[in-house]
Amino acid sequence: MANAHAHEPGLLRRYVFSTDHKTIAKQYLFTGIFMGIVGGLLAYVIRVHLATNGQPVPGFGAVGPQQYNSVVTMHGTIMIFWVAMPILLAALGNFLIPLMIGARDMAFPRLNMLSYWIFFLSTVILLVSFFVPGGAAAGGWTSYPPLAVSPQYSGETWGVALWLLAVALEFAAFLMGGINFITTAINLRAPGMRLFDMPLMVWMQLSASVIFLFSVGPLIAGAILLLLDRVVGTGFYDPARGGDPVLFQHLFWFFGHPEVYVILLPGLGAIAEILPVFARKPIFGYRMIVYATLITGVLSFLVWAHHQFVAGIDPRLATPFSVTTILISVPIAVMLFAFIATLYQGSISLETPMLWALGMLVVFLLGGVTGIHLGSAASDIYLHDTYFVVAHFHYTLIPPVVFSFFAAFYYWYPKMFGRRLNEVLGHLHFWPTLVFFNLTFLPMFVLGFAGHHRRIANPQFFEALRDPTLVRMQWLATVGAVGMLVAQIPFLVNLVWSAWRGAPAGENPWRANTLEWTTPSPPPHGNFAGPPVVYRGPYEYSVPGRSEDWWPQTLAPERGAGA
Amino acid sequence: MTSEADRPAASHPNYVLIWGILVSALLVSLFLGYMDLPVVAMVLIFTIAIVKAWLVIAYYMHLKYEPFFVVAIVATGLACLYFLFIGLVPDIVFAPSKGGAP
Amino acid sequence: MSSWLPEAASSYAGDLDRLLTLITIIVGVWFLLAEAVLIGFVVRYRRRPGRRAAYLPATSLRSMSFVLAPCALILGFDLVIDALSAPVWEKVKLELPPHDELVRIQGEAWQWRITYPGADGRLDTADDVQTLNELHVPLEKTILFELTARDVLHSLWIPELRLKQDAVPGRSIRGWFRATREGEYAVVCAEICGIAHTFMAGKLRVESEAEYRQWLQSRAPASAPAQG
Amino acid sequence: MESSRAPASASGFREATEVPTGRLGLWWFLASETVIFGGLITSYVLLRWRHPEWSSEASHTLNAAGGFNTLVLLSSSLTVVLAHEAVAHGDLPRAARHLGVTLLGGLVFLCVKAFEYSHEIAEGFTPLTSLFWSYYYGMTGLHALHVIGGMIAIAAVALGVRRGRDAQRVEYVGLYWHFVDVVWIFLFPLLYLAS
Repeated sequence: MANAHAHEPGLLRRYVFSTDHKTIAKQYLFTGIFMGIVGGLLAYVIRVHLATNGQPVPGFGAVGPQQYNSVVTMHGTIMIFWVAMPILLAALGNFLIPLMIGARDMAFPRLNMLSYWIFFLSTVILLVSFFVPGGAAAGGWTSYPPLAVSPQYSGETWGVALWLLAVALEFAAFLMGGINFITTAINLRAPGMRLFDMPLMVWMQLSASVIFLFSVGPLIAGAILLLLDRVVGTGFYDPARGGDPVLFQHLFWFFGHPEVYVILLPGLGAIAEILPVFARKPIFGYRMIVYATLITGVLSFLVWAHHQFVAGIDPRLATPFSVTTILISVPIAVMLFAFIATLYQGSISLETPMLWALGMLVVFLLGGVTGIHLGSAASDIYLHDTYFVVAHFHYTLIPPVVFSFFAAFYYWYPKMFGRRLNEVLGHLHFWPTLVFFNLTFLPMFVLGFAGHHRRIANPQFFEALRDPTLVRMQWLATVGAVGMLVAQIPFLVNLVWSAWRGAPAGENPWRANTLEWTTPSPPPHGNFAGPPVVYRGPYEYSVPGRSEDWWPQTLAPERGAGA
Repeated sequence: MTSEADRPAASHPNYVLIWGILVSALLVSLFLGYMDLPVVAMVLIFTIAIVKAWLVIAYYMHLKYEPFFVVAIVATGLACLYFLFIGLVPDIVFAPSKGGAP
Repeated sequence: MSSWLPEAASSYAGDLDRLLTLITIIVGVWFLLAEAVLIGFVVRYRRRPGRRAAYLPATSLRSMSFVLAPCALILGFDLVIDALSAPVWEKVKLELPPHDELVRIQGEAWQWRITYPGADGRLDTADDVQTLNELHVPLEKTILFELTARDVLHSLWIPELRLKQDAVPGRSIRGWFRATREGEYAVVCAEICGIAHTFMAGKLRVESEAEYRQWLQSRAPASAPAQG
Repeated sequence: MESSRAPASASGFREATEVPTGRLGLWWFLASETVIFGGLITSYVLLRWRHPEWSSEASHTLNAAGGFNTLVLLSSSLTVVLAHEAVAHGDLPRAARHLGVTLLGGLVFLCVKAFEYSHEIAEGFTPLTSLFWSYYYGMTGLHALHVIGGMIAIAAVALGVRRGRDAQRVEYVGLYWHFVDVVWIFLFPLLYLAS
């Protein structure tokens, strides 16, 4: 297997400043997992603070009201921008897109390397902002002005400026990554691979990158204006000088809602790859899912104001946005039902990747349906900014970020690291996480219906919230949160133990059809010896007339045999 | 080095001629700027701006000779801005009421 | 589910609770159906030796209808929910019925400043009554409020009245409610507004007309002009 | 199963569509820049519509200087497309010269801009004077940064072309420069003529 590069790159070149998409994927992966631990610890602080009614949190100390706002803000910011996007979009996308379409590497390898290091710089700036005087940003992960630009009320000094700088750099990194993903998927497909022969994971990464690219622009403009307001003192969002705080809300949510589909779609892509392999059955309605993804992408640009029904926008705007928001549940339902239909008459084996994938579907359904409560404008009057919203977006974000990611991680770990993860530890990781996740967030629906508003440091201050049932719900949620964190320990053990002691993976441990399983594990630099030639779609499982129940894309059709 | 073979022969419009059109359009809009017909001048000025932009994009950037999906990239960007503009007009331009204590 | 909602104390609370219950039922049924089918398939089609999976790629429209038909039903239910939700939204947020009392509520960094027009019925006059965090309204009267904010975003949130409206600096947003049950209710801020956002809590007192007039009288400024 | 049609590009990648990978990537980059400048211009237009009184403030912008700058950018668009044409005919030295003239155009643009800023600040219109001036300095400032970025890119490509390397980059840096020119084509009437 002639290595394309004659010279062997030095250690620094191969591991730190590498332009190999697989190494960059691992860099994003480990940064994302590290930030996931940081975000998880912040969640621990929030939950224990709320359950013990403001007692000092063991391991963190007392949490004042300003600190609480800062911890909540940074928990949200880190989990969405520094965990969800790196691990789902950058890690899986970088590793899988070239391998799945038969390319040697990304279209612009140096740009890809630059994107990680700009992302790394943004991570450093964000972590530094915890320790600057005045603490980190404290205006909510949405950092609405005027609070974001008035330190006298938010209590921070350098926090928001650093936060804006870190988020702007992170956007720049993901724009570079996005351009790489789109150009690679469009232009570097192996001979014979038409667009409709691409695995759904590539379709989802492509759509997510396109949606991100087109939605982030106005927010970058808005964030520049917000940074100028905060640092220079201009009045872009200051009503006294003619500005309008609602303008930033619009610019933010024009990006915000497409952003949650940027996070969801790669999660659904992982599910679309895993279900057929473990049910040994073609995905149900490949083209239907592709069209549903494209419709979801377009609709996601028409729904943003459902975050602002009661935020002071013109009430007449609410009805059209309420209709489009509820309509977007249809293409998502098409995809979810297609995944469920894939299991019909399948031959399902419940190894860890499949467990996580099915867990994602089971949990995400509740997230999807509770979106209707918030999508219909009238019921949003009551539920907006309550714990119902907190429960809803955790039920729609954690399934892709945790469940789909772990499904993808357990599924592609053998290909990435050449060894298999331990199944027992995998099951030991899945079941407690599923149980404790539901224990954490189901009570929040009850809190939401009771009218418990969000982002408050001590709910017991309010007489109505001292109701014993509500206090018990907060306590249950905390037990769930701590349990969910502890349930990640088997994963970390598995991650480290299998890297050295896991069973060798071989080229195709799961007997799957897609191109990445035709390369050695881990694939060498340059992935394929010569460009692989593709003869069929990626989901030809249990084809009648074939002895084996799978049919790799690169296997030439034998003349005469029942091709 | 990508050869020009994959570009249709008519891809060499007379660049200097187009430059001439652009400059004259600029002079017209400058002249309109000094007239004090507020509405008419504005409509004409922005039409000229769009024409100038189209000339640069179509001929200088060769978008006219690109396949459809490249044109679609630019069009999608403009469509997103159009959605944003339409969604914001009732709320930012005609804010429900600008009263209230300062 | 409706047992978790606080007691309804305003005229449109009933509409909102019915809508919430109806959405929960429609959505709940679909949720349980989907979960049942999903878990049913997983249990029913576990891998058994000798039994191969079926080759059902569903490329034809007929086979896709196995999924598209239920989704068309979902589209129908979505339109029903839209049709149910729109009139409630118009009633609560768009229509402004003729009001009996007028009050201006201003969210400030961590308190609600409430201004009553006083005897002459007009705001910004000498006899205005101004209180902090104390909103008194007569029972069964339509109250029109002008909501604004002085510094940062706040959100007027009275769970029992099912009333929530963000206060935006630079905008004076008008809304209405009619209290239908006497009692004291918390008036909290639902939009993060800084350090003491969690301590921002006012009190709404719904009382009879007489008690309301008497309270208003007791707070009328003797002669001092209403400040700011 | 069609065989690969387009020739493999310089970096040994096979192109599935007839658009070279570099140009396709650049068009996506220009799309992301379009929505960034577009977001800024949309906000400005919305507020301009809301505050008709801004047109009196806008009359203090120097139409002549703005007009001249538009002429400079249009001409530098011409020279950069001539550079691309020179590359198509294989005449790299001529392409390098055209790129040099384009750089000169960028420099003139920045000098006129600097003069305008100093003139306006001398008359007391700073970014903090009013919201119109904040937008004026914000938009023209961000555009000027993109002009500087473009000039750095053109200089780098010109050096490479003079040594006969990476001539296809002339087209890519030309496309970016045309984009900067198109943004100015819209900024000019919005900020200068609309008064």
